[in-house]
Amino acid sequence: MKVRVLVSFKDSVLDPQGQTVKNALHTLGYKNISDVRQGKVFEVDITDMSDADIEKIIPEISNKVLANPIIEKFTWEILE
Amino acid sequence: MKVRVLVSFKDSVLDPQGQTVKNALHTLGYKNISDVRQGKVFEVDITDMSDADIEKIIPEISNKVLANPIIEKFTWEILE
Amino acid sequence: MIEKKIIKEHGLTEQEYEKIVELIGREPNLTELGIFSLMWSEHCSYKSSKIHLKKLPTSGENVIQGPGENAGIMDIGDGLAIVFKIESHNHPSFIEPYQGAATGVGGILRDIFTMGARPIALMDSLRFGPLSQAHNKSIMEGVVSGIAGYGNSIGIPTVGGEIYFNKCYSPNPLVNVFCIGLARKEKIFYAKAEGAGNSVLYVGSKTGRDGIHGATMASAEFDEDLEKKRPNVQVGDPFKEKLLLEACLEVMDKDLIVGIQDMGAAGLTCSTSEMASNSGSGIAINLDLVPQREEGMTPYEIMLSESQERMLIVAKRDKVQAVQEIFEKWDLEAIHIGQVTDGDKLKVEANGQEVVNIPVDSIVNLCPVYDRPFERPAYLDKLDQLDSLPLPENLNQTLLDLLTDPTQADKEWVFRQYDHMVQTNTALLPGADASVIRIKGTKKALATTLDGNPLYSYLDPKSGGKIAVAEACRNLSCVGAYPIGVTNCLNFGNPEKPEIMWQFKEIVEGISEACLAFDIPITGGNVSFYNETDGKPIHPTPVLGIVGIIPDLDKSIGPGFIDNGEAIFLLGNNRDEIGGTAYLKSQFQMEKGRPPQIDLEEEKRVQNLCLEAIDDGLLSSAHDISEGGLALCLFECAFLSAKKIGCVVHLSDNIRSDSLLFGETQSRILVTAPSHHLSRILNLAKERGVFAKKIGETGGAKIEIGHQNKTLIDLDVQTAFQAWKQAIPESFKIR
Amino acid sequence: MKFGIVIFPGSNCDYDTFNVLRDVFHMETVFLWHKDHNIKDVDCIILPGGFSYGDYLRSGAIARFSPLMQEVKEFAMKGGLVLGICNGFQVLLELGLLPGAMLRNKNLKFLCQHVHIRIEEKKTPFTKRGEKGQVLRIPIAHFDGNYYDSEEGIETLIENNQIVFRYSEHNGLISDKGNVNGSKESVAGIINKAGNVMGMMPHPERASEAILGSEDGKIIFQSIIDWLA
Ligand SMILES: Nc1ncnc2c1ncn2[C@@H]1O[C@H](COP(=O)(O)OP(=O)(O)O)[C@@H](O)[C@H]1O
Ligand SMILES: [Mg+2]
Repeated sequence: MKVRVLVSFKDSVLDPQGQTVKNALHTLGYKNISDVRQGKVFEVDITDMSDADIEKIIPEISNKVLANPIIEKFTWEILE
Repeated sequence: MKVRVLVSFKDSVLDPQGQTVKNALHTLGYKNISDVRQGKVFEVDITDMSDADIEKIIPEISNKVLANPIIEKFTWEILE
Repeated sequence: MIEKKIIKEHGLTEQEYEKIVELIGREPNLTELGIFSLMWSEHCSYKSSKIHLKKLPTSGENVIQGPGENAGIMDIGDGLAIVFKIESHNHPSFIEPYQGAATGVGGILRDIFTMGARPIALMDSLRFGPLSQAHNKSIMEGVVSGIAGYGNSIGIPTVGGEIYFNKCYSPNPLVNVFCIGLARKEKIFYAKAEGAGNSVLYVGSKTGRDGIHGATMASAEFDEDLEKKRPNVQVGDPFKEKLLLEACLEVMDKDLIVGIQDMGAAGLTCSTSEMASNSGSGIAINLDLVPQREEGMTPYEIMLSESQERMLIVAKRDKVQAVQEIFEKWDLEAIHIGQVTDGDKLKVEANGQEVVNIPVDSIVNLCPVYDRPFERPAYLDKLDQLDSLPLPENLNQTLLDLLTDPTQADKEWVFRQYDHMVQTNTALLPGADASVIRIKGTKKALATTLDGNPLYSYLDPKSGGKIAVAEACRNLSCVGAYPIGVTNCLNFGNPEKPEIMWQFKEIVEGISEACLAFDIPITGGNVSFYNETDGKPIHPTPVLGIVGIIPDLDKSIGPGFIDNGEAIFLLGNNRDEIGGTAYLKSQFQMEKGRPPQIDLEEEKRVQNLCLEAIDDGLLSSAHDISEGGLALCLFECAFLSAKKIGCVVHLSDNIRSDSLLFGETQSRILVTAPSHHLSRILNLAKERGVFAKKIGETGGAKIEIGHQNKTLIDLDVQTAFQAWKQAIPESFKIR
Repeated sequence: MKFGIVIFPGSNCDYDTFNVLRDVFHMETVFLWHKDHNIKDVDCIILPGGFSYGDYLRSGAIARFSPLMQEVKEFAMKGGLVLGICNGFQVLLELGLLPGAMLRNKNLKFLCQHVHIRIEEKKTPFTKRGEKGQVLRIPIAHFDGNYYDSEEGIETLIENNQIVFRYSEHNGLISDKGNVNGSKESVAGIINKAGNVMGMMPHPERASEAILGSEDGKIIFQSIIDWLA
């Protein structure tokens, strides 16, 4: 089973990386790009686990390891 | 319009960050996690642009800016 | 009408609230209350520490600016001034180690360049809980990479620092960061808002809802409610800071501004009101003009936000455009948000309405000052006696245990993550007693060091304070630097507890006494209270940052053995003092006993002798004896020698062998010299009234320490070196 | 003979490099601002170390779009000497003037320390003063110095003798131990096929004065000066 976890800064937290990318795109002439936010993506392979357990474990590892809940939020989806 | 671009290492490139996360998860007892790969995600807001233009522009900025094609690959999807 | 509950949530007492009402002649509105709560917090007002800090000596002929500004300033000749300060970022680092430490670096850098100085070096003093616990490891990993991430990126070398491990810092770490900058004397700037009608400019990052209540948080003890209180921790943007640094230094260099102040803790509130108050003027700003990162921010939020990488500038009326052009060059905006006014008020407008109108003095200067009760803690009565301890059977093993205790072990794992060489001035790499930074264009160099032994301070606060100063100076003496100025960071528990207040008072008195003895002024510092977790305070932890001058860099020496066959001298006396040592802690898990006592006059004689001998070119190396005692000192001299040279040493003192090897008697320096300097050194020592003795010779691949007719230590340098070097990396390998 | 040092907003070894060229080698040296289109008739361009744009996206990724970089590219195409140090090397990779890419150091930590590098090619404008096999002691200070290219890319580099420096042990031995950051083929510095554009991760400007602990870096600057003379 493959799960994708997306981690990004909470909306109220400054995202200097995204801002820098946005500025670069503007300099290159892509003026229609009004905002960029940068985050992390984890593709996690899991073997031998029930769907119910996955439902439980993914938020758990996201909170503990993949994301820092103080400044980051996460979403996840099962890929296959 | 919001577009999500996912950038990750090509399969041929080692991903030590992903490995470190995997090891950390194993230490915490999540033994069923057989692999982790880490990449970047960009959420790009675009205003006033036709779908056709977006189809053209996203691969362009991904190749030029968001990803380095020597080591990275990307996929993208329109979110809304 | 403001409810009592809200007053309490703002960390203000009812009496304090009444005083506010009296000062402004009416009830404050919520935004005004927020402003008072920030500016009257412990962190910003020093209300509990002020009366004690007054005892510190702060004047001296080279002092250009003592405490009271963003940083201290001292004249170092050649038309140059140094600007330096230390700050704590303990609480933010506890909550989010990486960003907390990173923004700590950002903050101290702004304190330095806001005065017109280009930062030339950073140092960090860190305290963590034992690495045997996973969460302490991850805090340390985060803190170190946060400091690296910020400092490296801006290009300020982190040239040194210190780290102690003790369970009292688990999980509340201490992160103190020191910065020193160099300015031309005629280009120093202050936080001034002079000249009614002059423009108030906002520069740097946009304002977001970051760390609202950060300053009040730094003044509240942590408890189990932490989860709920968890604020929005700031994320640092070092690239923005680099732009800000370059742009600010450029407008200052071109003489376009009247005054400048960083927005650190208490952001816009603190910078506007302090600048006005410093100049006896008023200030008026319009919040609608403040660049905002988020929509719908209230005046309360904008005034209290602690977003990083922002500065406030007061520009000469006719120079605003010139200022804006320079900021534009650096891809930043300088936005006019208000002006200096006659009168004495901070006036804030938003959406066409006046939302704040209070006298600047009331927020900046009229916070109540407390003489909090103090009382000698009861724990001290139990610590004084040491029952007779068994002598370790295998002293080689005892030594290896001491060497591999993370507090004594090699810190390369940490400092190689820091760019310590950028700016190409680092003449002595991290790992030595002090850091040496040359001043290009002169023969001179600066030496800097951070010091503070928390164990001594816990067991005997006054001695702890004195020794922290003495040891820092001793570190400077060892590289041939004359101490000139001091900054200090005082980390303590809850000052509302009489025992904590007592520790504080004692330590400040100790520091004061030592600074007077060395005739070095304190030019600034920082106090961090409320370092407690679930009611358990940390050991009182003063961290002294002392700066010295090396008149001729070519004469400076380091701690490592230079050559085989050189004579090893001990300057100073060995005494039987074993209390409070690293040895007791490592061998017997004891934090007990009377720590070493110090005679400041004796200390000065030893240091002066060392300085004189270096100046006369007599010495090859010098290293001070501190944690781990004489034995550890010898091993460090071998480890820090390029060729890993060993030595043979013989001691004859009538002292119990463990105490002789590992005792931490003060006022001792181990030096080496070519043998033909022997008589000159001994004569000089005699003339200067210092006990000095040749105790051995360098050479070989082993370290052998004999005592009377026994061999106490006989160890291969390489074996010990590898153990010392690997200790910290190993503990990070185990997950 | 004139040297130009590029300043990006986040460069931080610009003055260090300038000082060495001016004070140690007494060369005429000017700064080139990233927003300008003017390379001021220099004979050699140096892209210094630092964090050109905070290195937020990837090291050197955004710097390559600076107006000045188009001029640098043209200068290089015409055979002008270009040296990229550390972040400058990363910019040259992103710019496509040199092949390959940088990954994070193998231990995932920033590394600042003296390392040993072995001169692999003497016949370049940047190393002619050295000897093949000579070991230099020079500091590194980077997070992303783990050189990567595809198998074919690496083969091409080797075939064309484009690897100029390799990380080694103090005695010149190429080994995993000496390869501090995990680079493919222990690559510490490479040159383009035409032989006028070189990138290296170690900082020669930090090893050009005795007081800083090593003068081995002088070989690189002296070679350029000899070449241009
Ligand atoms: N332990 C101390 N010793 C001497 N001066 C101190 C100490 N703590 C704080 N100060 C001084 O009090 C003033 C206010 O400090 P602080 O609020 O930390 O300044 P800022 O936040 O602007 O950096 C500073 O001038 C500082 O140097
Ligand atoms: Mg300040």
